[in-house]
Amino acid sequence: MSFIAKPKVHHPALQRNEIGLTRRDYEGAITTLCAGCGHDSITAAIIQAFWQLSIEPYRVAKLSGIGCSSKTPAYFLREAHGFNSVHGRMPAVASGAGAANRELMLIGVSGDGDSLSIGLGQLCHAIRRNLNLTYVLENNGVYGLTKGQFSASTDVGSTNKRGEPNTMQSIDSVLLALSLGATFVARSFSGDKQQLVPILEAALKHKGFAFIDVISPCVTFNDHEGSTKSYAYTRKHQLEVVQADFVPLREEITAEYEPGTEHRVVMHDGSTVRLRKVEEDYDPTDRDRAYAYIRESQTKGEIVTGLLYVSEDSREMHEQLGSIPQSLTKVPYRDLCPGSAELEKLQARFR
Amino acid sequence: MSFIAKPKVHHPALQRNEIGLTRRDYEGAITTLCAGCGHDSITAAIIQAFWQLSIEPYRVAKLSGIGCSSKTPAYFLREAHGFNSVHGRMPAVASGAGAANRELMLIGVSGDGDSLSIGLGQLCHAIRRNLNLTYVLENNGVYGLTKGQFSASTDVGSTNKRGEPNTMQSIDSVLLALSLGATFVARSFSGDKQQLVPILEAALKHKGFAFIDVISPCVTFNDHEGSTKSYAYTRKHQLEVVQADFVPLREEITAEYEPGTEHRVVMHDGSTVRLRKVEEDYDPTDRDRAYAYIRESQTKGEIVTGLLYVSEDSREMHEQLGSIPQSLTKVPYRDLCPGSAELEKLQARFR
Amino acid sequence: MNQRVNDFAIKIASANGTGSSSANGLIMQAIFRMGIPVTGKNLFPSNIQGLPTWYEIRVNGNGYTARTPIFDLIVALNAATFDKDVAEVRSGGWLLYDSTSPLPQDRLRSDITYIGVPLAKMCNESFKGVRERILMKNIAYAGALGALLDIDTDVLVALTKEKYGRKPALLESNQTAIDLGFNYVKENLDCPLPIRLEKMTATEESILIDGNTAAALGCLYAGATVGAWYPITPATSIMEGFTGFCQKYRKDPESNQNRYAILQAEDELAAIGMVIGASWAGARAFTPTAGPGISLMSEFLGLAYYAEIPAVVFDVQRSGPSTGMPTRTQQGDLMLCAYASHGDTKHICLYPSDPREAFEMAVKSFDLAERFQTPVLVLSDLDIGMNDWMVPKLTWDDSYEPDRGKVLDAAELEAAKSFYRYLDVDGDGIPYRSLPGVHPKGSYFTRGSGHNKFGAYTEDSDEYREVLDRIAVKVNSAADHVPAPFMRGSGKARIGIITVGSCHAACLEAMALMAKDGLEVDYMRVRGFPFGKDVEHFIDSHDENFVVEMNRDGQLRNLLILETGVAAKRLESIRIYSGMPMSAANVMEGVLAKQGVLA
Amino acid sequence: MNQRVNDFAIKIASANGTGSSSANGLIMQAIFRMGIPVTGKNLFPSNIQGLPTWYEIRVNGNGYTARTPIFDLIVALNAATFDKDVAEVRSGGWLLYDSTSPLPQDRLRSDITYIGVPLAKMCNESFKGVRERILMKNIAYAGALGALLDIDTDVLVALTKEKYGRKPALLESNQTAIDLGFNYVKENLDCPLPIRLEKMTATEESILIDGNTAAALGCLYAGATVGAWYPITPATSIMEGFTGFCQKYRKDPESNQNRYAILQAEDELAAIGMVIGASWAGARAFTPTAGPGISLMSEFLGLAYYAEIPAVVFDVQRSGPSTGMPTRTQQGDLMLCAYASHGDTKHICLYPSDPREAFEMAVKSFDLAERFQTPVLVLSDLDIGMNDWMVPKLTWDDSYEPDRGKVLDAAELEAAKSFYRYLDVDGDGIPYRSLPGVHPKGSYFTRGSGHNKFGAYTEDSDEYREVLDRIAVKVNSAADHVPAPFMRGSGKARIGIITVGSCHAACLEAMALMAKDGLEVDYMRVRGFPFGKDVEHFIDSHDENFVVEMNRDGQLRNLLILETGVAAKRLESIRIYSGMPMSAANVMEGVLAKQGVLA
Ligand SMILES: Cc1ncc(C[n+]2csc(CCOP(=O)(O)OP(=O)(O)O)c2C)c(N)n1
Ligand SMILES: Cc1ncc(C[n+]2csc(CCOP(=O)(O)OP(=O)(O)O)c2C)c(N)n1
Ligand code: SF4
Ligand code: SF4
Ligand SMILES: [Mg+2]
Ligand SMILES: [Mg+2]
Repeated sequence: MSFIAKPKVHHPALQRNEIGLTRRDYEGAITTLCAGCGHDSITAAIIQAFWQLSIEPYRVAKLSGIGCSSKTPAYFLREAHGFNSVHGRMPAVASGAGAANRELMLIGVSGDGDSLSIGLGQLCHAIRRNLNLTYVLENNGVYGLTKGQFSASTDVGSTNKRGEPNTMQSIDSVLLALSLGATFVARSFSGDKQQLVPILEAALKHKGFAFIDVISPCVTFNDHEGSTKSYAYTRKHQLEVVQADFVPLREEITAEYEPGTEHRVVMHDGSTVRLRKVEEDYDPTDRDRAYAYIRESQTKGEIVTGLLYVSEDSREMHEQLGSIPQSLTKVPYRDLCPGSAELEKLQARFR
Repeated sequence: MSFIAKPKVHHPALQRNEIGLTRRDYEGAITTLCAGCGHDSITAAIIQAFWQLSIEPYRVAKLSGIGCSSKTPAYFLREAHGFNSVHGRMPAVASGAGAANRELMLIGVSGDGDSLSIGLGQLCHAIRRNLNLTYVLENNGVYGLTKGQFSASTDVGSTNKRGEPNTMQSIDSVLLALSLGATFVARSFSGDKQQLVPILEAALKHKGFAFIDVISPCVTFNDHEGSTKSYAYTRKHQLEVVQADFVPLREEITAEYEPGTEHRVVMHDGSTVRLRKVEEDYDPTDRDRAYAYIRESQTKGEIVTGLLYVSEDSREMHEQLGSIPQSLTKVPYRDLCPGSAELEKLQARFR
Repeated sequence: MNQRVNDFAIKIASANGTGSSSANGLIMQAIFRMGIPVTGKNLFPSNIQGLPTWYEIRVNGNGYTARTPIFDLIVALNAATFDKDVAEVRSGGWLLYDSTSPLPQDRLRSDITYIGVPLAKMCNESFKGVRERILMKNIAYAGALGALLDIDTDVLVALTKEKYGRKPALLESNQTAIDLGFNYVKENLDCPLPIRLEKMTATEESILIDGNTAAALGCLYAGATVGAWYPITPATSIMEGFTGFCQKYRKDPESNQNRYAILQAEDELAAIGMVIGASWAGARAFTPTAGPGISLMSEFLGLAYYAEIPAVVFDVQRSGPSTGMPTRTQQGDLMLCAYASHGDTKHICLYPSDPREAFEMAVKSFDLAERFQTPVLVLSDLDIGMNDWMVPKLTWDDSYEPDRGKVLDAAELEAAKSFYRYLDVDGDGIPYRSLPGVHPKGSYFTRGSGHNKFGAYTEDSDEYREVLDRIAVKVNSAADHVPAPFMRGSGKARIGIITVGSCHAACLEAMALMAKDGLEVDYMRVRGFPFGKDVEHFIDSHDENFVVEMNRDGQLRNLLILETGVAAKRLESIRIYSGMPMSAANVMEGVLAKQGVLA
Repeated sequence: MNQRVNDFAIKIASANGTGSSSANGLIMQAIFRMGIPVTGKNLFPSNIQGLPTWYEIRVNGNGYTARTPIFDLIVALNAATFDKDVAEVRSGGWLLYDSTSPLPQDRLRSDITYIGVPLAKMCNESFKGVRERILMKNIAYAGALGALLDIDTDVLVALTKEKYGRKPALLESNQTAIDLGFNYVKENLDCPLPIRLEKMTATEESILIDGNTAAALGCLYAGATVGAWYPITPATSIMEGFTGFCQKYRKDPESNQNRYAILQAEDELAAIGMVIGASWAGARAFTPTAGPGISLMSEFLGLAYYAEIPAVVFDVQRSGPSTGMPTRTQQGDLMLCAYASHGDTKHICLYPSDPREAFEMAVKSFDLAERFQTPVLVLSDLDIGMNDWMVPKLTWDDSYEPDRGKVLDAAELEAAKSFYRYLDVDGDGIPYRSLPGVHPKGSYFTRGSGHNKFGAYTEDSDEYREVLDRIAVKVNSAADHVPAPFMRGSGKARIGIITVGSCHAACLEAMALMAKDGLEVDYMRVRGFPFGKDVEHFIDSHDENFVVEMNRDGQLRNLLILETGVAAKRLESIRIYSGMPMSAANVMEGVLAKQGVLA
């Protein structure tokens, strides 16, 4: 496991992916976040995942709300359209964009304030809709951009910079997503790129709402002793239960895991996610056991990470709606307008 | 002359409770809901519960959002202040009222549209805050007042009045509440007063957020799949005229049954709901087992009812805040204002 | 007594949920089919069953279809409102009641005629089952009115057949019920009444349609593919209508899959967010709502204004503030819609006056939203939206091409040297935009935070102001593109009447009536915002201007004052805001009061 | 060169998160302690670390404290903005730079003096650790400025001691850093500069305070017990301040329990809902927010207006629309706040011009909200809210009693024959209210849907209108109770200047400057909405009126036009809306441009 201290993107010999692009082609503007901010590490992982998947950047739309986390779409995929919307309402904008053009690959980035307070209703409903969106919640347990207030993911007893403890129980986004029937649920840590990148790849390939809660320490307002979202605390309490290993369609699966420890999920395009169960009795396709396991670990003070649940029969929004497979923006106007003769005809109803 | 028979609240011999009041003293205005609406049965149960608890009506504040369900606070406890606020935002108003005056006994009534769509974020945060409020979600799986749209609690496959099936998965409010750490979670049925009244009593006595999801059939707009079978003739007639505006007169649905048993309830349109009352030896203090149990029953197509979970160490909002035990409205102004001398003194900071 | 042929108004008082609207619709439609101009106003309560509901039908051979508050005949079937209903019959008029129960003798008026028809009794004898008896009682009064007013029985029969042709049992009951009422009246009463109908040919080129259905059709014809909404009275039927039309006209012929996506959002904040997302991605998208929805959409409307994203919003206005009277009409959101959101904003608004314009302006709204890359709000109201209006048939020009505005496609982007989202390339204030997923060179970052003309984040004063100034120019320039005001009159009268939306019919009628009395007025109905120069010109050309509108605070008048710069004292105000549609009498009273001639 | 004693402006350019604000505060406070009028404007970015930030300090012995855009000395520590900063020094002025790295010789101006101080070098030599070196570099320039401007070293030393007295290590570093800067300048450069300080006694009765802290104090003194909020720049520090004051002054002396409740809501919709709930239950409750929050609160504000519930909202305005520039100032919410929500609404607004008024108007807002049973919005702005202003010390009248308005207590309810919530008993438009939990006879049903004067649900036109009309009367009558406009001048000038809020200082300074040049003007600053008669009177009394404000669309001017009825052409407009506070030069330019004498 590797922890990346600084948001550095490495370019070893500017290696090219299948479509001939280097990692640099997946970068964006220079970050304006604080040095050491967990969010920047997630940005780096996102860049890596897109590069590895050889996705053409311009086919992606990246959306966010408002917050330090929500700024990050500016820092990756400069050739993709970005949309920094309003606080907490990215899921609606993403739903609209996805409704209009299902051929876009959507990635949404949000913070714990953005997702679990002002945007909680929208998040839940995007899950319910099973919008085909990879949703990255950059969870630092604090309102970064407004300078350090408690968020809804701040744990009971966790202290702010003035040392005052939070008394309200926290919302665990992963439990919430599971209870709402999310079809893809993961938790990771900004400092664990090795774990995060394959989860992101799997999420991007998932047909439906892929929810990833990433613990992402705020070095400025929530990295002190007494905080349960600090680097130190997370490192100490993180418990990886499933390791995802994303295998693209054209690549063969090389190493074999021990029998009984592996679960393979085939994505809609034929690629495979191999889930290696670090904890033997963990089953990432059983929604209820996942829930129970996380709750148990929670009481032991452990933070379970990994690709925690993936539904094998996810029906994303457009499948439910019965839409045509193309983007609605591609339907020519003449196929949309019934014309004057039909207008004349249908008005018989109104006589 | 009256066209429509309204559900009557019976007053056997006008019995008096401990504080000398009859059930009539706990009534409100005459209902304007459809004859047979489940919500009216819940109103009757609420009246019964308050009467049995011998609560002085004027000490209660009753709040709601907007919807048929949200109208019901007008129909009970006429001596209590009522607040029909805006759609989906009752939890905020209740939180403010509770913050100001913790001596008030708060009861909130909402619908599934009000609670699980527009108001979902507020509901979750009131749970998180553990506001000392009895929250009754009158769940009919439909938007009653706006005439029959799907709500977020409509099950997959359930059809609307035009026969179109819902494709989106439903939000199960009880699972949601449990996953958020609600301290009191129950589910009941409007027609089962025997079960509902004691749950309401327990909720009113609970220190913290007491969540009760009550299945409450909408006689006018609920129209589940399979309902055509036994009521074919009626339906045939009904279709046209419902669109006009005819609302049939219906008996309210009632069902009283024993703990541990399953009970099939035929809804107004002939569809069946399977209710299972928790066993007598069910342990309602284990949050995770409650969750697992509900999920299991769900997969069997059963709806578990009863007091499903109650936390034994609930700390309600004011306990968390460290407030004085009295209503803040009772603190005399002289105890709130530091006075001129102190103002002079504290300004040293600003020099 | 004087015969009043094809010129009277009746009102039916019943309770919600009893099925009277079938009967009312039947009467309306029958009159329409007789070729006689007619309108109906449904006054229904904000509940589902048991509260008072009224249906007003005005028949007017001259085609005046505004509401009139004077009723010649009232069908009083609701005990709860009986006294009020009796009081509303004009002196010399008629009251039809169910004579199954006796009239309260102590509360009767001597200047009207009571017509008893034993509706319940007859239906109880002829039908079985509570349901059918209640339902058919309503149909029976339609039959009774048929006889009293001389409704063509052939038309009634034909209509019933069309409606229930495929349900023989229902057809039979309905016909029986009509006959019961009709025959009872024929046999027991002097009929027809002096207020009665006579066939005309004035409705052949017209339809009876509600504005929400018409708006839905407009969205269909405009090529809208994404609809997002949250149910709210009185806007709900726009999306219900759109859904129905899409199910019929928007299926892929081969796969039967949808060429549209309709999202029932969790609330109005989400609905407008979806519209913005979909428009940003290149679809024509819209959301219908009412006042509370507009309030909730305010933040997002500001984003769309500043980030320059098209969005079409229908506000079917109802009586506010707050929840108000959700089933009553008003024009109370004029100011809010014009300037919604914090900071400096101004939005393009369209103001249809009837269902036909609701159709046309629905189409127009998408063209404007995409041309000007900004929200367009179409402000109709409950009266337009939910009542059936007689309007000329809708027509469509097959040469219509959607104006998608300045959108660069892949080839254009490929060919372009550079693309900057907010640059005023053409000097008209309108920048070029690109859609996601089209071309790498089109990419830019959309944000509601400070940005410069190149689309980059900025906190620099001058860069920030430059963009804001251009947007102001852009939106103001829409004044020349919104529909021009409707004008009538010689243009030389001393008095001008100015109005908006559904007050139209009442104003035109008042204008004609006043002309008869020798008072000539000119008339202007604004149809779009920002206002063009012609609006100011009209006001300037009249010594006295009356602004007629349906809100308490004179919001149209306020907009006129702010945007044309005319002095407040140049604009008298005529306001009705209690939930009822404007009537010609309201307008005349307002004008005449100021002429020293109290009406 | 001319000496400019106690009359100059300097600007410090650095990057966010480097700790420069400690140094800037130190300089400000030292000048203030020297008895010299001073103001500071902090121009910070909307991020946490690394983006450009500026601090402007204006010293003016005459007490003119408006922003001035002309800088005598700039401390340029940010390479990213270096060129821009150099360009902003007035001709003949000075630029202080860190001479650790050489100046870019090709980009220098010849008309200014460059002052090199090797800040980084000195600090690298004296301190260990990256953090300390960066932090102390900032303190070192404070020392350098001390020497250049003649800041009293005793004051500097005393301040450092006060600040770090309890942290000896920090104290030592700070003192070392100050000495490094101070001594380097003293030893290597000619000092003081011709722009310099000299002790005065003009600040003894004043304090340096930001408006948010002052507003928080106002809420404390007004007896507010419930605060609900959602964090947003620039309003956050109101609740942070209130929390701090409550922790100190609102503990039960025996139990140490809280006599207040502060709820961090999940968003602004919830925050205003909580305020409404708490006010309804009888507490004084408030919420601080900024533009986006007001947009989100719109629906609830309409409820409070129509159901007549007190609510106090602070809108610390920032640059809009949309997210805009959250760390820049503006007055862009004037229209929104006056008429927020759908339907006909109008809200009482108060407009403080500085922290002292923020304190006073915070108190006043609760009195008005409870007296008139309606929302009151206090519109401050980022400049007032987050910058330290020199204002006269706050004072408190211990005889103050909160005006709780017409609230019936248990005894009154018990004695009353009947209680109807919305009845105009006193004929002043203000009904009586009762609180929950007090007495059975006080119970009523609060609703935003149609209700009549007895508080019952209604859909009746007349009943509905009656209540709405009374509310209009009620809110308009508040015009006589909001703070009267601030007036200055003989009242006989040809020209009137009208403004609002934080433009005050710039207007007063411009007035004085123009008077010097022989152009007399009268001045009025509105302080409350709805406007009283005196506002109209002022406009009427002047041939030419200039409305000075900080938004693009002239929102104050719009309000004046709508509410006083004066003709638009009677009001010239002077507008600055790029995020910077108004300066006297802005005002003068605007006025003089119209006098044919371009400034
Ligand atoms: C409507 C609205 N309310 C408040 C704000 C202020 N605001 C900006 S970011 C933010 C919270 C950010 O927290 P989070 O989402 O956790 O992101 P982080 O900065 O911690 O990554 C808030 C409250 C806003 N921009 N809009
Ligand atoms: C902001 C807003 N949007 C929409 C509405 C319209 N509306 C009134 S009630 C309702 C839904 C009611 O459904 P539910 O809460 O389930 O109550 P029910 O009538 O089924 O008891 C809606 C959408 C509204 N009043 N306010
Ligand atoms: S404040 Fe926290 S969340 Fe924001 S950029 Fe800095 S470290 Fe990251
Ligand atoms: S519509 Fe449904 S929910 Fe509403 S009153 Fe009627 S039965 Fe009840
Ligand atoms: Mg955060
Ligand atoms: Mg419902």
